[in-house]
Amino acid sequence: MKIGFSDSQKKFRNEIRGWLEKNVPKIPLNSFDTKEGFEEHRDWEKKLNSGNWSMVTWPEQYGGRGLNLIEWLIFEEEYYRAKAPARVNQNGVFLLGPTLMEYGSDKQKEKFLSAMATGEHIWSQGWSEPGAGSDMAAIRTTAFKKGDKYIINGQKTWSSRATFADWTFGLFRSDPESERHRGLSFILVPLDAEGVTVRPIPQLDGEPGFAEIYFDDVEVDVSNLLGGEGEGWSIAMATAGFERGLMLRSPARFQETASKLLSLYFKNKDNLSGSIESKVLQSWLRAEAYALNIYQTASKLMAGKKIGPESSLGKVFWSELDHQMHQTALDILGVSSELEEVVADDVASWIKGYMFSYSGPIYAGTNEIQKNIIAERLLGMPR
Amino acid sequence: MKIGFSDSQKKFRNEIRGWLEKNVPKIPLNSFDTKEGFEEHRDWEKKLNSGNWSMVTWPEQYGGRGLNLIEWLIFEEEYYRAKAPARVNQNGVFLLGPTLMEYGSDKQKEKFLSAMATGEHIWSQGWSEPGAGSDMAAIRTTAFKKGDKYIINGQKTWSSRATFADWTFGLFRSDPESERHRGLSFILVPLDAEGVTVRPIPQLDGEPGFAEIYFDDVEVDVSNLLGGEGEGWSIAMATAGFERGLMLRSPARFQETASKLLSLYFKNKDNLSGSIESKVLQSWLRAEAYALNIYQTASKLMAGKKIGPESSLGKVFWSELDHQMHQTALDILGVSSELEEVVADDVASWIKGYMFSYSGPIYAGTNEIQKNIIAERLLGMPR
Amino acid sequence: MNFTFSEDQEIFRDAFKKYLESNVTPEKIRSGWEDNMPFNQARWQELEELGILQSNLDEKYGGLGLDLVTTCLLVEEMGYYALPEPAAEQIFLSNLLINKSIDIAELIEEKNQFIGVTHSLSPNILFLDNSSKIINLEEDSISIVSSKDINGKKLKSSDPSRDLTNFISENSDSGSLKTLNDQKSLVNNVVTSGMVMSAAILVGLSRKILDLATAYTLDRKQFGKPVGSFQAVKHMLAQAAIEIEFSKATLYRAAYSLDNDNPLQKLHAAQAKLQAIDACEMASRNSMQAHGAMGYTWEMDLHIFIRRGWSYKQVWGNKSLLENYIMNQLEKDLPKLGSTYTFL
Amino acid sequence: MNFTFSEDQEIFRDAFKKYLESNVTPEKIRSGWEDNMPFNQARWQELEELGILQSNLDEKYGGLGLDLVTTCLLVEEMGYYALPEPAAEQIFLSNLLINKSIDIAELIEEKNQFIGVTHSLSPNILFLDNSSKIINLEEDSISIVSSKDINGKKLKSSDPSRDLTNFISENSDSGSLKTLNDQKSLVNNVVTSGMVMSAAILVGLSRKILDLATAYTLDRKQFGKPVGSFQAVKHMLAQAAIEIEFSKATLYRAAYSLDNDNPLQKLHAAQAKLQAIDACEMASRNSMQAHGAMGYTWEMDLHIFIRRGWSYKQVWGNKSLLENYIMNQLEKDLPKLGSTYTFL
Repeated sequence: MKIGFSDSQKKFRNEIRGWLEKNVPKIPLNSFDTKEGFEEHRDWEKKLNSGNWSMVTWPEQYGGRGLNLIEWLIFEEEYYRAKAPARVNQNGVFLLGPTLMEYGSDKQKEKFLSAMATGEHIWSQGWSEPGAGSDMAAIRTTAFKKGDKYIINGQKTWSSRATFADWTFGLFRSDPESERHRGLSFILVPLDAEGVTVRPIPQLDGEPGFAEIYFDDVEVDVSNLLGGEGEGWSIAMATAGFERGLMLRSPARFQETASKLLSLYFKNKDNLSGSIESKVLQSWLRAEAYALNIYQTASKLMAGKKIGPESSLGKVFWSELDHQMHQTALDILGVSSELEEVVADDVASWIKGYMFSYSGPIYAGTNEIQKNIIAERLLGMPR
Repeated sequence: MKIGFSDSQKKFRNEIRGWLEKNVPKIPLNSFDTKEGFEEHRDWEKKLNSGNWSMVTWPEQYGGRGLNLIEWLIFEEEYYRAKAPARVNQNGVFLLGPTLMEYGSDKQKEKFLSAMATGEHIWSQGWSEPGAGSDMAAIRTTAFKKGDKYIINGQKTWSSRATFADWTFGLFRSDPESERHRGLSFILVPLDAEGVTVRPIPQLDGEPGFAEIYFDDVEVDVSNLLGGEGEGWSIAMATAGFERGLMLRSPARFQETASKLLSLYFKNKDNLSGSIESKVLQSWLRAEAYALNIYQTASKLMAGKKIGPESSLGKVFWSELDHQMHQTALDILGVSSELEEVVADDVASWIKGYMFSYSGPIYAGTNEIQKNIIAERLLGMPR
Repeated sequence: MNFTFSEDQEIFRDAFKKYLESNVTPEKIRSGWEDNMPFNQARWQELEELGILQSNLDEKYGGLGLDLVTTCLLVEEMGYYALPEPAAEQIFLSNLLINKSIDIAELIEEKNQFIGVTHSLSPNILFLDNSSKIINLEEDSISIVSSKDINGKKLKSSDPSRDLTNFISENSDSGSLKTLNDQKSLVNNVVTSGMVMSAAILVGLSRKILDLATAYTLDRKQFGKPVGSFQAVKHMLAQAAIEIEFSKATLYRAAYSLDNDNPLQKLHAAQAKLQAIDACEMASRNSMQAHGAMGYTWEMDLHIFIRRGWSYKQVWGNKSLLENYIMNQLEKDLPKLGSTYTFL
Repeated sequence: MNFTFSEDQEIFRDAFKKYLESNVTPEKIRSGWEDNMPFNQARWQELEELGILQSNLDEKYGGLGLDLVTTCLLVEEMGYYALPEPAAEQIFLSNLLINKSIDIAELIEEKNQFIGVTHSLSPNILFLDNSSKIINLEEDSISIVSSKDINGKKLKSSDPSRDLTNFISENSDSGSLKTLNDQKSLVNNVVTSGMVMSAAILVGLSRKILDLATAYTLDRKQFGKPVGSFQAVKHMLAQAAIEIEFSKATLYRAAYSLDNDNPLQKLHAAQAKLQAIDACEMASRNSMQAHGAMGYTWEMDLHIFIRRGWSYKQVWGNKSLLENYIMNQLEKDLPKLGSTYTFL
């Protein structure tokens, strides 16, 4: 065990810190769930890419920096420290990108990877379907082959970013006779194709973080099939792996929130009660505990160990923490906490974050499902 | 709605207060789970009875005072305020007594009621059996009739007070062909009968709060059958009713604990953190909320309304509260909190209460079962 | 001692509930939001005609002179249906001021028009455009201002049913209509009343939020079974039911103490509000969870009620203020509180 | 950055675990209780022979000179098996004092004998009869007393594995063997070490308490199914597993910071202890609940471990002390803490 950063890691930290200090917009961008904000965030992706910072974990051969997990954590710490914009293309960079590298043809890599890195193609994901919920194998949207086309019919839902995105990827049933997770194919679909209708789903904050996508005899070229026909399920499982999940839930995010909460607490301390103090302290403790756990896990992964159902432990932990932190902040803000546009004390962003935090225990497998997994697969309890 | 006490209620309060001030032993009795303490508590029951205070809720015709629920709550408040001894014969006074009055023959009433009131007969309860747990209909201990005797064979467990008690009551399977809750009879058994073996079950505190009772061809006279043969289940259900449950879990008990906890907190306040403050405050709030709820419920019952599964709400509430209060007290006591015999700051009694509090969420139907009942029977969710 | 509601109280409550059931539907609330007019003047008129607005107003001012326990029940239902109009505020704040101060009563001619009340615990003016006057409470003084004379800036609340204005200044020409001094005790009384009012709204909201969840989980299926048949879902809603149950009697005692000028009324009010906050937080969190991703959408009605909870837990006493107040009182008066003093 | 254990660390830990598995069984612990002799001299001898007692002692004193991360792993296992002998104290308190102070080292001839350490955070003397000397830490002074020279009164702990004595006075004739002044920094170091030690024990205990519950719920049936197949039971144990998982890395960082004299070592230690307390409370409560009434009996082994948790959460820093310490540090140093300062 040797915990602490090497000289080269420190140097890397300084490099990204320097670049971000120069380049992060001084005025926060509009939310990427608005048309205007979406384009601002697309520009930011382009800017990141100009410094070769948009896909740092990609191998160098694909134009990335080939960062390992520890370097990625450092990158994230600096990214949040600099209050840099959220990543509008995370579906592409972290989920589809690595999948393409593993399963894509040379032609597909050429067509999609650099357009993804520059923000030219912003991707949405098309996993869920109405009625399927957390049960992803219940997919009913079909993509039947007809000549050199797939004809797609059906509906996807909870598709993040789909309102303004350019493309979506997901699983489609290509074998009409198949059931459950057999006979599914992984297909890339341009959202401007004829027959595609995107219906935004406004969230608690009024913005369409998700959308439904309707496919009505949508034709896509067979060259948009990723991997072999009927192999979609195993490709999708690889996409949902732990390392990529981690990249979407960096500990730095929660640590920054905890620090902000503590500042808010100390500023108002004289009027605050013991229950608030206690929750503020717990926020700090747990954000640190999460970060330390992730560093430990990253070290294990780098040492060649595998992480399986353990990732469920983290999902429950960070999602409850995130909700608790935001609720506590609003309790400190008191009568101001309902004022959606107030910039002082970051009220507006605490409210937005609070609304978003309600979704943490639900998305990517509800916490109830995660606890079942923990009990059954880690503790060996009966199904 | 008129909340507040009438003149006669106030007068009653003063009466019991006066009597208790004169008669409650200055030095706390030994635990009734020791031989010595058991006899001390038996004497206390006798003393209570001498002032006509041992069975205040019994009708006057049976030598009680016929207190209504509100008066009972006042009685309890004064009883806890005076730190009077715990009721060693609560199985008798609150559970069997009222059952006898309703279902017993004149002869049975004569034989048992006054011996119960004076503490001559201390009763244990014999509901549970090994393997039956919370599923009371799974009773297997048999009592088959042979002439004018029942021959009892089998085993009861978790029988409270049984280690030193004189009698037990419970359900026995009198019909060999029967299943579940049919064919059960309610029988009273002297624990000094031949063939009865009592094996104490030491608890966390090392004392035998419960015991197992083994019956090996135990003969009891048929006159010990309560109600008709095979009617045991419905009689037992009446015994387990809400009003009697309430008498075992008086809100005054929890309010006194909360007050004690607050005193302890204020005494040590300067060294204590926000989480402790918060828990202390919650204890107060919840003890009061429980008391107010019980007064409201008592008023409803007195107005002729029925209480059904609602009582499950209270069970979960008070048992969690009780554990929380004791744990918080120990956290305030810090390094002293492990010292089992220290009298200062009531350390010894906080420890004992803490150990006991672990059983609250388990006995009388686990809190998990209570929550099922709440969901299914109050909220109408599917089984 | 009779801690039950009278038949009259229940009849009045149930009649009002019936009115709300058909007149304050989620659709109607949403249409107020869409038109940017959450305050529906016609509905306000109806509330007046039903006697709700004047329910606790003294009879000498044309009111019904009802007690605050009865009106507390009405306000609980306003919470349950998320009534956007500030009828609760009219009853528990403005009517109380009118009833208790002849100086204020004299100034208010039209007692059926909404009169906003502000105080540091609820500083933003609610529905300025729909109110005739604003009563501003300071620590020990009270000033009454014509709503036309107020310069303010509209604020956006996370609850679109709340039309808020930041109080910037009074119009310098006209100034206050009147300022009353030495009003500490009356101000304190209004604050206590505000606590009870917001507690009642939170209890009503919590009940509704739980009802929405149980209904949803009966309907919605996952892995081939209704979501509500999973033990985890049952238990999260049972836990909310428990919190709600134990907030009720505390609330009614507080209303009773307020109505009877009990010396402990503020302590009782603070306890009621805190218990109601806990109930509403638990109900909101668990109900949202039981709804899964749907609960999080704008199209489900759940958020209409959850949003109001966010606001009402903060105004008229938030967690820190209530907790600090209670702890101070307990430290001062512990020997005279507790089991033998639950009711005075 | 490599936050994994070396192969050597794991081999040593696993070997020790094997020893504990067969030599510190619940039966053996109970027999120590029954004989009123929880400290088993033969086992202490074995711990010495295995090198455990001297694991972190400097090589110049005949120790193995191991780092505190490795010994932290050993202590975690001592918690897991509820080892009654104070080997953890010997390693994290007495050996640390010997290693860091030549004055103390000189006075202690037989470094394999137990040396008790007292301080206001752990004032009662552990195993006085089995110790050769007692080191008493004051705020900035340290005195060493021969254990024979101490007058004390036996205390009964709720954990029968803890033989405690109240320190009443030193025997007036002989007095201390030595008193060292200006020792504030060393005392502080021992306190930090005590926090890490007790955290490690709590983490080990928590793991064991959870293991007992999962085993029990697999075995035990209710309503015809294993108790462990009920979702409520699964979730209560899953919740405990989560708390335990997130106490581990915090603990190892604290041990590492202590070993490397990190300026933030006390903050890291306090965080580790607090997280471990939370884990142990959750594990104890939920495991007890999963056991049903059985868990509450003397005959089940569960309470052997739960009791130790009650004691170790209080000594060497309890909740209030730790929380207050952390909050003060955060208030002072917040800008230099947080995500970019997780590791110095």
